[in-house]
Formats: sequence, C-alpha cells, structure tokens
Amino acid sequence: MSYRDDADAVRALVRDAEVHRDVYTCRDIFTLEMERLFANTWVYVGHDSQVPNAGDYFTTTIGLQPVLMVRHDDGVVHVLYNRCPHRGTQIANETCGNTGRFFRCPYHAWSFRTDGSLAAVPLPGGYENTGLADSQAARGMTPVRHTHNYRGFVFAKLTERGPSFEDYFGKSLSSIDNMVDRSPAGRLEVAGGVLRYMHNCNWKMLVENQTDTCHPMVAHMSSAGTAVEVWKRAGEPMPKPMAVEIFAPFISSYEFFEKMGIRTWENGHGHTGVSHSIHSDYSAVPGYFEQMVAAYGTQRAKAILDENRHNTVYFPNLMIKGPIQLIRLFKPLAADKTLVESWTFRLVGAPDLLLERTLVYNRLINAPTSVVGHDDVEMYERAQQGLLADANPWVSLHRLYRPGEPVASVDNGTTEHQTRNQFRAWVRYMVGDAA
Amino acid sequence: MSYRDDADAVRALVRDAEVHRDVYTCRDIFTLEMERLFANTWVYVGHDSQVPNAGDYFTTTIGLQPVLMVRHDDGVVHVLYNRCPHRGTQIANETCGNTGRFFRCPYHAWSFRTDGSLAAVPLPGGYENTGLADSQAARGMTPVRHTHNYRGFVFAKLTERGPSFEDYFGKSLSSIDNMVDRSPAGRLEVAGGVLRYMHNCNWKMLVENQTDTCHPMVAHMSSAGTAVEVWKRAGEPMPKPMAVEIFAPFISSYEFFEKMGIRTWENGHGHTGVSHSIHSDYSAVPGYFEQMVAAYGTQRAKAILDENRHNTVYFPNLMIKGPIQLIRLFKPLAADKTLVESWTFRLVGAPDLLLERTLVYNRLINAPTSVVGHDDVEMYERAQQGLLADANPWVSLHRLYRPGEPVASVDNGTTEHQTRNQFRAWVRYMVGDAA
Amino acid sequence: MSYRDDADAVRALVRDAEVHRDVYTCRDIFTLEMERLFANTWVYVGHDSQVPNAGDYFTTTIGLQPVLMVRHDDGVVHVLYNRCPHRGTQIANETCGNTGRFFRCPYHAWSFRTDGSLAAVPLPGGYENTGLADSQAARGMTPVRHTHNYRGFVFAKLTERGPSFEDYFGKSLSSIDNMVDRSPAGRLEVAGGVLRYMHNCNWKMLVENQTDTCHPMVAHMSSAGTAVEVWKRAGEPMPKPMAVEIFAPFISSYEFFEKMGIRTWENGHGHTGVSHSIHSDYSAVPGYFEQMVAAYGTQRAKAILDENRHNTVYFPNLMIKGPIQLIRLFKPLAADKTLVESWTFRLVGAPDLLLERTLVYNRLINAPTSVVGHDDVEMYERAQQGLLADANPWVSLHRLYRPGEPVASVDNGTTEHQTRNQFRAWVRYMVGDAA
Amino acid sequence: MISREEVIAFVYREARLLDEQRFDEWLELFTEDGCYWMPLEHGQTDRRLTASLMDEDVLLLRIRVERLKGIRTYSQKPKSRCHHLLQQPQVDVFDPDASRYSVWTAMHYVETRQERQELYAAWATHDLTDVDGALRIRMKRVDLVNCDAAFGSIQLFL
Amino acid sequence: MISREEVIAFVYREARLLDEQRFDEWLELFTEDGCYWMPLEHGQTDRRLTASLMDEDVLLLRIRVERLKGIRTYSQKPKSRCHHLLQQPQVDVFDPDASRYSVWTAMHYVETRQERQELYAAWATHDLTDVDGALRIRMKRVDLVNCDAAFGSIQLFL
Amino acid sequence: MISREEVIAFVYREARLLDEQRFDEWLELFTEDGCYWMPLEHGQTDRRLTASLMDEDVLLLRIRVERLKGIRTYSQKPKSRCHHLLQQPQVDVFDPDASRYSVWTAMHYVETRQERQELYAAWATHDLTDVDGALRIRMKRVDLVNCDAAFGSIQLFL
Ligand code: FES
Ligand code: FES
Ligand code: FES
Ligand SMILES: [Fe+3]
Ligand SMILES: [Fe+3]
Ligand SMILES: [Fe+3]
Repeated sequence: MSYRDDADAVRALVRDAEVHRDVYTCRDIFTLEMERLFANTWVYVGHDSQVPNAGDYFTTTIGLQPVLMVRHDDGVVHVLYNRCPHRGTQIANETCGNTGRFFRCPYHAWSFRTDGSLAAVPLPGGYENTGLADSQAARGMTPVRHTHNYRGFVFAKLTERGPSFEDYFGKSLSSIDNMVDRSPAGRLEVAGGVLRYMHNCNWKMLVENQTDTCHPMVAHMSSAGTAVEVWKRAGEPMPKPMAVEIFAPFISSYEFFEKMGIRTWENGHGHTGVSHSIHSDYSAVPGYFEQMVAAYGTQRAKAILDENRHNTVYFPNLMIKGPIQLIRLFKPLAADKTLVESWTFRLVGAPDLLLERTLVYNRLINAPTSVVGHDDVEMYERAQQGLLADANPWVSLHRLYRPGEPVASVDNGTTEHQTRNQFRAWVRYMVGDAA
Repeated sequence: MSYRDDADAVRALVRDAEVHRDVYTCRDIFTLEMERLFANTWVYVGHDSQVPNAGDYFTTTIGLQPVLMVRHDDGVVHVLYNRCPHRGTQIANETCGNTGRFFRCPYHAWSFRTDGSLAAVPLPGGYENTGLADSQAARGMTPVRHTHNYRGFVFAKLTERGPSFEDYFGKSLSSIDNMVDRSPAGRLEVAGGVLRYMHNCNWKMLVENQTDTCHPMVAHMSSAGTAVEVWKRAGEPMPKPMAVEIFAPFISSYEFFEKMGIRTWENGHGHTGVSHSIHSDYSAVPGYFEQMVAAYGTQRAKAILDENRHNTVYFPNLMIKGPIQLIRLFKPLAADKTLVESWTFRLVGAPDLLLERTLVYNRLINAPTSVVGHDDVEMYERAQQGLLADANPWVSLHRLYRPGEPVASVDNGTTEHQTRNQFRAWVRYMVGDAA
Repeated sequence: MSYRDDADAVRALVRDAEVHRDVYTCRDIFTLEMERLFANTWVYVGHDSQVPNAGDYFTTTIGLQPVLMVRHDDGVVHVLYNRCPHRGTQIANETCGNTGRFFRCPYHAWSFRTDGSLAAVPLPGGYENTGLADSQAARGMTPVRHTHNYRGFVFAKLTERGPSFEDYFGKSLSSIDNMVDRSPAGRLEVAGGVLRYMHNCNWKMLVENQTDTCHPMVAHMSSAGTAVEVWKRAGEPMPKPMAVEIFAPFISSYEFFEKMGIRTWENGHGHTGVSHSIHSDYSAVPGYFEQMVAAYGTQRAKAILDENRHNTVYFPNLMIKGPIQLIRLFKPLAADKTLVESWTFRLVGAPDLLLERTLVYNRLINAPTSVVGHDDVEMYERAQQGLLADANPWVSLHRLYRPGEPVASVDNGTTEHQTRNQFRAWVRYMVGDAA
Repeated sequence: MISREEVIAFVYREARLLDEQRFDEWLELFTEDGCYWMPLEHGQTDRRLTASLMDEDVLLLRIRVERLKGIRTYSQKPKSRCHHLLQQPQVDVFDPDASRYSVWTAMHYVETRQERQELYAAWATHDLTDVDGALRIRMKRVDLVNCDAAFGSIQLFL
Repeated sequence: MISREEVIAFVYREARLLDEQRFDEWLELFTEDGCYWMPLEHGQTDRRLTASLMDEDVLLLRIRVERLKGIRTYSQKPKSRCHHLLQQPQVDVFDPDASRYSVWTAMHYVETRQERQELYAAWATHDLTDVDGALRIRMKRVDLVNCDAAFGSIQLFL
Repeated sequence: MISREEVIAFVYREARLLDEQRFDEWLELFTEDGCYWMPLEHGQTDRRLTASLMDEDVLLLRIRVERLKGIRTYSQKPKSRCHHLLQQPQVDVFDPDASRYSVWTAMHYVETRQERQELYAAWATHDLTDVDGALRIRMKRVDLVNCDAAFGSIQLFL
C-alpha cells in the first residue's frame, strides 16, 4: 500500500485522540508532507529586518525547497526560488549578503533583477529563435507564488492551493501583534544571531513539545531542578541571577501549568499561557515601562505587557514567544532529521537589557550546548527509536480529550488538545481537503 | 516487480542448490525478513543470568524491534517492547540496570510495573472519559507475544504465527543441554563481557560461515597458519601456549573437517562437529573432571564431555559453541549491515580456568581486533560487493547436494547441506508457509 | 508513476532544447541508467598498457558493476566480472597486480584461468552429480559480453543490445587516433598516476561541462584570471611559466570559443575545438617535431600536430584530450555522487617534457586540490541543490538551437548542441529504442 | 613564581581532569569570577548583545556538573564520554607582575555516547591568573572552527 | 641514566615506527615479557576473567606482525595504513631506581584502507623499564574513549 | 644562531598563520625558490614524471592566496575554514653550518565549509633554511595517510 495513492490510508493515521507512528517514521509520509503540507500552507520564511536595504538577501528553505528572500529596489521583499533557470545552479550560496541591483549566476553569468526577472544573458544572439523566449527560463528566477509580510514577518505559500493568509492565520496573529507591540516603536529587529540545533527526530515531535505542559517538571527536573537546588545551596544569593529566574519556572507545579490554559485556533494554530506563563515573573527592566507608556499610554501599555503568552504555534513549523521576543523554526530535513533555528529579536526603542535577557534565555534553553535542550532531545530521539516497535503503532493524545471538542477553544493548560488540533489540520492537508 | 506481493518471486530465489543474490543485497527482501522471518521465528533475546534480581533489565533488539528483558517481582523474566504507550519514548536506554519495582518514562512520568502493566499516570483525572481506558495505551508497555526460557536461554516470538518452541527447536536443544550440562551445577552465567563487531555485509553470510568447513584452511591460513609457524620457529615452546592451542585447529586438513560431520535438523537448525571438532583437543583443566564426576557420576560426566559439537546454528541468527561456552548473535541492521555480538559464559561450579580459556578464545577469534575475524570479514565484505555483479546472480550451494536429500540427516563435514537447510526454512517463512 | 514502466514519462524528460531536472536528481532514473544506458553502450574500461604482461590485472567498475581487466596467456585482454561463482566474493581487491596464470578465490580456493574459466576446486569429489556441472558456476568467472580493444583503449558492452563498436563510435574514433598518432611510435602508455576527485553531483553535469564553452571566462576568472593577473603583476617573467601557459587560455574571449567550433556525431559523441583550442599555443617541445617527422614524414606529422581538438566526449562517460594526452572518466556512483578519474599518458618515443606538461595540466586543472576544479565543483554541487526547486523543473539547453538540427554537424563553438546531442542519445537508450 | 612550564602544564591538567570526569576538581580551577565562553561567531568580541553557545559563570558551570551526576538526568543514561587532544599550548602573554597569563591551544575534542562519536576542532584561549601561588582560570574561551554550523547535543566540556 | 626527555621521546618514537610500518623494529621495543593491552571496559583492572579487545604477549604480537607480511593475508590486500597523533606524553611515574617509568598519552589513531578512514580517540599508558640502558615496554595499555562501542575491523596497532 | 626550539616554534607558527587565515604572512615564510609539495603516492620521490596532488612554487601559491580573496571566487562564498593540530615536531636534521633543518610533524587537518567538515591525517616534512637570521621554508612536504584515496575539494592548505 502506498500512502500517495490512498487518501483513506492517510486519513486512518489520525484518530480522535491517537495518531499512528507512521506520521513520524515513514519516509513516504515525509515526502507527502513536503508536497501537500509545506507547499500548501503559509510557511515562515524570515523577518524583513534581515534585509533592510535594497539588494539585501537571505537564503533559506521552505520544506526542502531552496529559496531566498531579497529586498527589491522598490523596497518590497520578494521570495524567489534560489535556482538559475539555465542549468539550475543556486544563485546565492551564502546565508545573507547584498547583491546590488542584480543577481549574477556564477556559472554562465546570466543576470537577474532582484524581483527575479531576467536582466541579461551573455552573447544574447545565441538565443534568437531558439524557443528560449517562450520558455520558463526567459522569465528568470521563479518567484514563490504567494508571499505576505505581516508586521515584518514574511510568510510564503508555494502553490495556488490552500486558504488566504488572513483565513489561514485568523486570530492567531494576535501573538505576533503582542510581540511587535512590545516595542515602543512598534518594530522588531532580528538581533544577536541564530542558534542552530540538529535533531535526529521528526519535526512534529518538536512542534508538539511547544505546547506539552506535562513534561517540564519531569524531563527538566535534571536541569531546571538542579539549577534551583544549586542556587539554594549557595544561600539564594540576591539579586536572583537571571539564569535562575529563567530556569526556575520550568519546574513549576502541575497546577501552575493547568491554570495557565491553552488556546486553540483554526488550521492547527494555538498557544499555551492564556492567563500566565513561565515568562510572567521576570524582574522589571528599568525604564522600559516608562517607554511603553510614552508610546502607548498607560492603559494600552499595561494591556500589552499583561499578555504573557508562553508558546504560540503557527502551524506547521513556527513557534513564537512574544514575552521574550524569540521564535523557533522547525525545519524538516527527513522523517528522522530536523534542524531547529532559534532566532531572537530586539524591541526597537526598548532597553538593551531586554535583548540581553532574550539572548540568555536562548542560550540556556535552545542552544545545542543547553542542558534544557539536552533533556528534550533525549526524549525526541528515544521516541524516534521507540516508535519502531510494531506491537503498538499508536501514540496517545487522549489527555483531556472530549468527543466533538470544538476547534477553537480555551482549555485546561495540561490538555493535549493543541496537538490534536495540529493533527486535524495536518490530515486535511495530507488528503488534499484543504481548499 | 515487488517481492512483497509476489510469493512466487520469493520462492524462485531459492533453488535446490543455489540461491539468488537478492537474498543478500535487496533492501525489500531485508524488510520482509524483519516482518516474516524475525517476527515469526523464535529469536534469542538474552540469558536470564543477565537479570538475576527483580527489577534487573537488559535492553536489546529482535530484528529491528526495540525490546527489553526484565525480571518481575515473581521471578519470571518478561520481554517487553521498549516503548512508552504515550508518545513512544524508549523507556530504558542503557544496556542494563535495575529499575526497582517500576519503569518510569522520562518524558511525562507514566510508570509501569515490570510486567509492563500501567501503574500510574500523573494527573489521572485528565484521562477520565477520554477513551484512554479502552486504548492499547492503557495496557502499558506491550509484552512480546511469546517467550520461552529454556535452561536460562530466553527466546521470543513476536507474533501468533509459526510453530511452538518445542516444535520449532526439537532435537536441536541438545546442544544447549550439553553446554549447560558442562556446569557441575547445571547452570550458566553470562560472564566476561560481550564483544561487539560491526560488519558491512548481510547477516546470513555470517550464519552460513558458522558451518562452512571449507574455508578455515584457506581463509585462516594467514592467521592460524602464521600462529603455528611462529610458534614452530620459536622452537615449539611447551606447554603449548593457549593461543596456539586455539589457533592451530583452524588449519586442520580437509579430511579432519570431512570426518567431523554435519548434522541438520528441521526448521533450519544444524551443527558441525558430530564426531569431533576444533575444540576436541584442548588440554585438560585440573579439577574439572573430578567436579563433573562428583556432580554426574563418571559415565554421565564422560558422556557430557565427549560431546564435542563445534558450531550449532539456531536458525535464524544464533550460534552456540557448547565445548567453549560461547554464543554469537548475528543482529541484522540492514541488508548490508550486521552487528555480531559474541557472549561468553561461566560454567557455575567449574574452575575459573575454563572461563579464562573461553575469553581467550573469544578475544582471539571474535573481537574486532582479532586476526581470524579480519580474515572472515574480508570475505563477507568482498562478497557483499561482488554480488552486485548482475551477470551471474546465483550463489552456489552445490557441495555434496543430493536430489531429495532429507531435512534431518548427518553428512560429510564438508557438505553445504546446512546452508541449504537454512534457506529451505528461510523460504518457507518468507512466503508465509510456516504455520 | 514509475519511470521504469513508463517509457512515455522517460521520453517526456527530454525536449528539443530542455531537459527535466529528474534526469539529474531522481534515484529511479539513476537505477535505469545503470540498466539501460551503461549496460547497453560501449563503456571505457581501461588502457591495455595498464596490463602489459600475462596475468596483469586492473580492477574497476562499469556503471556499478565490479569488473576486472586481465591479460591472458595468449596476450588478449579479457574483461571479467570480479565475482566468484561460488559465494560471490570479489576475487581481486587491489587496483592492480599480477595474478600469475590463475586467479584464486581467497574464501574457498576455487581457481580460475585468466580468461575466467574454472581451473580447479578443492575436494572436487564433493561436486559429483550435484548439478554444479550444469550450473553457471561451473563456467567460472563470467566474462563481460563484448569487449573491444581500439589502439589500446579497451571498451566493453555488458549486454547483447546496442550497436556494434564501429557503428557506435563511427567517426568519433578520429580523436583517439589523433592522440595515438602523436606518439612517434604510434603507442600510448598510461603514466604518472591517476587523480581521483569525488563530486556530490550527477555524472552528466560533468560530461556536459566538457563541451560547455560559455563557463570558463566566468567560472574560472577566479583561478585562471588571478593566475594571469599575478603573473602580470610579477612583471610577466619569461619564459612564461608552464602553469601560466596552461591557465591563461581558460579566460579567452567568447569570440575565441565561438570560433573554436563544436562537432557532433551520432550516438551522443562530439568534441570542441574544431579549428583550434586552449591547447593550440603551448610552446614547442625541443626535438619532438623532428621525431614526428622521422616517424611520419613532414606532411603527415604536421597534419597530426595541427589537429588541436579540445575535449572529445565519448558518450556516455569518457572525455579525451588528444593534444595533452589526458582522459577523464566520469564514474556514476549515485544520482548525486560521481567519481572523476583523470588519467595521463606518455607518448611512446616522445620527449619526457610532454608527459611532464600533461602532468602539470592534470594537477592544475583536475586534482581535488586544483583551483580550476574548485571553480567547477562549486557549480555542479550548487546545481544539484538548486535543481531540488520544484517551481521550474526544466533545464535550458536552448543556446544556438535550430529546429530539426542534424545529429552530425559542426557549429559555432558556443552552442549547446553537443549537450542536446547527448540527451537525444540518452533518451533512446533509456526507453530501449537503441537496438 | 609561576613558570611558563607550569602555565602549559596547567592547560594539560585541565583537559585531563575533564577526560577523567573529575568535574568537581575541574570547577575548582576557576576563579570565583571565572568564566567559560564559547562564542557563536568567528572573532566574536561582544558577549552581551551577541549570542554565544556557552557563556557561563561558576554558578552555571556548577549546575552542569551537578546535573551530570543527577539520577534523573536521562540524557546521561548512558553517560557521555569525552576526550581532549591538545597541541602544545602557546603562551601568548606571560606577565607575572600583572599575574596575567594567556595561553592559546589548538585542540580536538571527541564526545561519544552509545554508538555516536563526534569530533570538534577548536582553539582554546585560557586567561589565567595566580591565586596564592596557584594558577586559576579567569576565562576559558573556546572557538570552534565551525562555530556557525548546526550541531547536535554537546553535553560535556570542550 | 634515563631522562624524562628520553622517556617522552621513546613514546613518540614508538608511534612513528608504527606509522612507518617498521613493525619488526617496533616489536623489539617490548621486553620479553612485554604486553599490549586494550581493555574492553572503562577503568578495567581484571585481565583474566574480564574480556579485552587485545591482550597480547610478544608471541601474539609477532604473529600479527608476521601475518601482515603474509602473501595470503587477504584482509591486507590492499594494505591498511595507520597514523598516530599524540598529545605531549605526561610522565606520571619517573623512578630510575626501580627502573619504572609510566607515561600517559592522549592520542588519536587513524586507520585507513581503500576509501575507508576511521578515527579512534584513546589514552595510552606506557609502563617502561630500562634494559641495559635502553627503554623497553613492559606494558602498553590503550584505553579507547568508546571502548564499549561496536567496532569494525581494527587491523593495525593503536 | 638558530636553536632547535626556534625550529619547532617555526612549524607551530606556520600552522597558526594558516588557521588565522593570514595567508600573505604565510607566503613570506617561503624562500624565493620555496615549494609546497603534496605527493600522490606513499614514499614518492619523483616529482617530474609522477603526478602529485600539489607541487607549487611561490608563484602558484600566490595565485591561490590571491584567489581566496577574489570577490568572484564562488567556491569561497561562503569561506572555508581550516584547523591544524600538530604533534610535537621532531627535528630530524639540525645542521646550522649547512643551514639545513628538517622537521617531521604528524598532523591532523580539518577543513570546514557550510555544514561539511573533513579531517585529513598527514605527516608534514619541513625543509628549512636560515635567511639572514630568519627561518624560511625551502620545501614543505605533506604526505596524507590516504594519499591514494579519492577526495572532495581541498581548498586551503594542510
Ligand atoms: S547555470 Fe546559471 S547561467 Fe548557466
Ligand atoms: S512519552 Fe512516556 S510518559 Fe509521555
Ligand atoms: S566464494 Fe570463492 S571459492 Fe567460495
Ligand atoms: Fe522541554
Ligand atoms: Fe572463519
Ligand atoms: Fe570548467
């Protein structure tokens, strides 16, 4: 049986409160995810602050597709396939740079404007009446079909299929709004550098973990628990070190996580930390509140800062942390290989101390050298192995499942509803029902 | 053509005295071996002396299935899939240890009794009326369907299919009996540590080599031959070094191996060394015979020690050497990748010198640093490459083939009958005829 | 859809002036290339000067098939599958050597004459009435179906299909002729050692590059351009260093390459440098012309030396450079992996200085440490990645395309005709139309 | 008085303590305000507003060391092992009066766990000082040759 | 009188002899009762009732060396090559009176054959003694950082 | 007067210049007729009629160095990085009178670019001479342990 030609087989992988392990381990499913999920959903590409000036570019991937994001003369950010129409050479090979007004292919010097259109070809006479003019090659570097720049966050959809940007994200954009609003200037800038962490597991395990509130007090006891213990043994030196302030909430009680709440939205999006989160009790940053009040007035400033969402999942593979100005992109490389990129932002107009804390958080939690990261990776990689066991092919997502639960709702913070929500969106795309 | 859906194509791979190279090189065949051969036969898991006390566990694989062997409170050894019913995490990741009365999953702290049953889940309220109770997850860590502990040797069969333990092994158990009987106390203990050797070849090449009596005097001339020669040049110092005593028989004459005899049994089992073997002439171990006589009486003791079987193959992937208390497990990892584990045993109640000799043997013959090992691996890995040649896809197993040869018989020691016997069992399982 | 069972799908991969990227990236296409292209065409094996004496052998591959070339007692060079008919062991594992009158398998000592026939088996009695006599095994090491030794260049065709040697190569042999004729003795000898360079790209990208005359002035500006510049800055020391003499022509003008001309032949063969080439202006080698005149007379000697073909492609995977006595073999290992072997020759009877220059050329242009090589590999490997972009699956081969262009013709040196020519031959073999 | 030989010997001893998993003794090699820094960028100078792979004071280092011993530290079941191979350390700064010693050391670091083995190539820079006659680490900086690459878990100390 | 420098030089020379495939000369570095030991376990102490990867007296070592030259040693057609990279050896015991010298050396060992190349990280401990003025090996112990991992063939000497 | 210590220090410095990508300074270490040689065969003696992987005079080396800086050197977009790890160099020839110094050095070389990292094991032989009081390289010979293997691009200098 091949999943490609059997929608029912794909449908059968996702039950009300269980999923079949093939969604994590099967190579064919991964291939279909690239074709049906990552090509038909709005996938995060990058932030426009990475390409501030005309000619600035940033190379990345959407699923396994090589693309680049470039700022055109008119200031608009374009997303192009990073592929020469002549022989297929990747035009840009560095992570970022400035290409001036043109891209020039290093193989035979075809050149392209920063909107992808073909600018010039050496010895053009050689192409007269050859059919080139009518070929796709003549149109230059193919642009990605749909792109949308939402307050600096650039998303792209590779095909005609799937919903519009607004329909796709709907209310979930409120999490991006809150992160941006936290800048007195209402602007974010990528800052500090990206941490890249390779995982030998399926990308979905990582996405699910973002709203998995029953693992911190267990899996992170070794890191966060030890941190608190060592600090206590040291006589609780004050002011509480930033590191301890960051570690400690990871081992909050079940009750803390239950009360925090989880909100789910249409199309697989959702977030933890409806009422509060592990980021709620960070010590104040001198001067910041005043800047916010100056920019927004007291009431609005309070409203913005009182929002303490924990992790917001933008299905399929982006997570953002508004209160700490950090996003994580889960890049699928193979059924059992995922690259995690953790990006940090500066709140334009806010004190450096906020960026500093963001960087400390990223280093302590998301780096390949991070003890919290080690805790999690161990779980993912053990699961990737354990799922090879054929005797029980089902993964349980029963926690707080209710028959006929609504797509959009707010639940007890320990529910697995958001993971179920992701899989319900997942299966719609995988069987091609997501018009 | 796909072997999966074409029993005739699979049947055609095994002729009376030839096999098609696809059985060694084809990835699809390997996958089917995991599903049809390793799941439906009795496969060796481990020895119960590795888990002497309640809570002791040992992790391993059956085919590619992650399992663990654990001693339950009641003293019974259970074999469980090493996989959490929640999200699939491997419960135990170390080779061995003691888990106390419970296994606890490191991800969300579900806990299980050592018979696999679910003991507790945090926040159990979250699972009321969710369907968990009726799901397989509620039953905990899935036990392997069938297990049998034969005089300490634990075997398992993953499915309902295939014969009972007794029917499957029948008379071949006599080789295990002889190894155990060699202990005055009638007990074995795994001892000394396991040697693990990675091979870039198909697992069957190794199994076949166990009863391949026409290769030692050729392939091992470089090691055993040199050993004898160096010893001779040194003036044959006496007492003959244990190493020389071990190496020398490898280059015995063809006649020696012809006379040794080979016995074949039903279901692919068989052994070399019916009348004598390369282990026959080891020098006596002071005190041992007396201990045996005390335990069994002279006649029975003699009978036990006169049995000098060389290699007994327990189809599909175990080989035991009774006279030297050593077993080798050939773990299939891929069509062209095999891990060989060589385990050694102490004869409880016998002199340490016996274990010492066993360890010297294992080190000189089975270690990744062993010259005899180097001789053999070179042959396997060359064959794995040579079999890519399409011109002649057949492997010859003609030696001493007789049309209509019986399954169970005793033959000239240089016959390839046992390899044919293995493939005849192999094809029955691979086409699903082995009820 | 599977290309194996769908000739139309394969046909659709090659358009008049475009090819689909699957020909470079698809694993199934690669497998079919091994079966239909490399098995049915005349593939270069080696040069008979590598096995001057009886018993001399050289091991290599044809596609992925392990073969060896060996000189038999009668002086004839045989090409045999490097595979023992017993269990499949590779008989010879070293690149070259002398096996005497027999090959002896290292596993069970079957021995074979150097024409492959079975010479002896130990304990032959064990094979009486076993069916061995009637099996393919009894015929020994299988010879490759067809071989042809053309002036020292040994080619082989694995199957019955495909044209005869003469029909296959036709006029293209004139390039080999010219290389051999450049020896006053009319003989070549492999000399100096082979450079082996691993590429993470499809083999065809390399073959195409051999007649790609629009890339040097672009891609090699970094190496050849810098070489000339550094030499100029050094005050153009004279005599011009051999290295500069070799590098400089790489950045010749477009006009130079346009005028050079490209010739195409039937069956995918062709060459650049009809009128002149980058090898035309090397400084004279003292004494060589005199030797040529002595051997051939003035007129013929001039004719031979005035022929300055640049690169001649012998489809599918050989390129020869007559004027510099160098050949490159592009060995396919996987859809995205290719081993390039660059071999050099001595013109028997000519001054050593010619071989010296050949070796300098090979080192500067074809070594894994060569800057020119680095330029090219970067393009291939970028293309292998870029071609993963799905948006535009077509590669453009439009340059100087004319509807209904003849197979055999001479064109402007910048045309992509030869690449189109290769793909037209390619598709005939891939759909099985090449009787 | 500290000699150049002692400075060099100190660097060798530091690596050996790690390989022998004597982490508590290793921690004692740092001054109270000592620091372990692994930059994310080549030639990185900023530690505050530029990310690093590691930038740990003694408190954080102690947390790591204690965690490695933890019975519920599952990523260390089974344990990782590490192996350092140092080129002869080069003493770049030798200033006894200021009690400043800076040592540059090319190194390979191998970390292994179960069947996996990873090799990292790096340069270590030790800023040492003399605390009542004994050398101590003010700053150990480790620059990976491929600091900008994606890595799997690095669980012990380069 | 043996100096520390000579002890260290000896360890370097031993490795170089192996890399230059001068195996006969290498054998002569061992005392008659000399031994080469590669334990299977970390910190292994027992050699008799615990398995080892190698535990060879001079007879066994000579068998290996002779085998490497054998014309029918097919696993050496083509030959393997090895390469040692040693960190500066540390003299742990220097006792001329007892003629005992113990040296600890971190090392990388690369063994290559055809297209394969494997790297092994290990620590060597040389127990040396002075035999009429020349250093000899009583025991060369090699502890692999991943001694408990599964290995392919290791055909030459670490 | 050149000392053995200076000869050894020179070899370390040469490798460090490469790792720090100070290629122009590195070039100046060669004499005018200096040469960099990487043989293709084990124990190769002939340079003229036997192929080599590299056999470069100062002109060719300068071409490489200039190319690495080139804005159109696409194989260096992004840049490669290299890392040398040297075993203690052994001075095989020390002849101040003839101004000849020959040093043998086992080394590992790591070259990395993007996500790729390759390790090469080799032995370097430096033939040095004294040019008005400063050591210079007459010949740097690099023998790879697997010189006959197939390699991908090696873009910098071992
Ligand atoms: S491949 Fe880009 S110009 Fe030719
Ligand atoms: S995965 Fe085991 S408890 Fe959740
Ligand atoms: S495999 Fe060649 S003789 Fe047996
Ligand atoms: Fe976590
Ligand atoms: Fe054997
Ligand atoms: Fe080129």
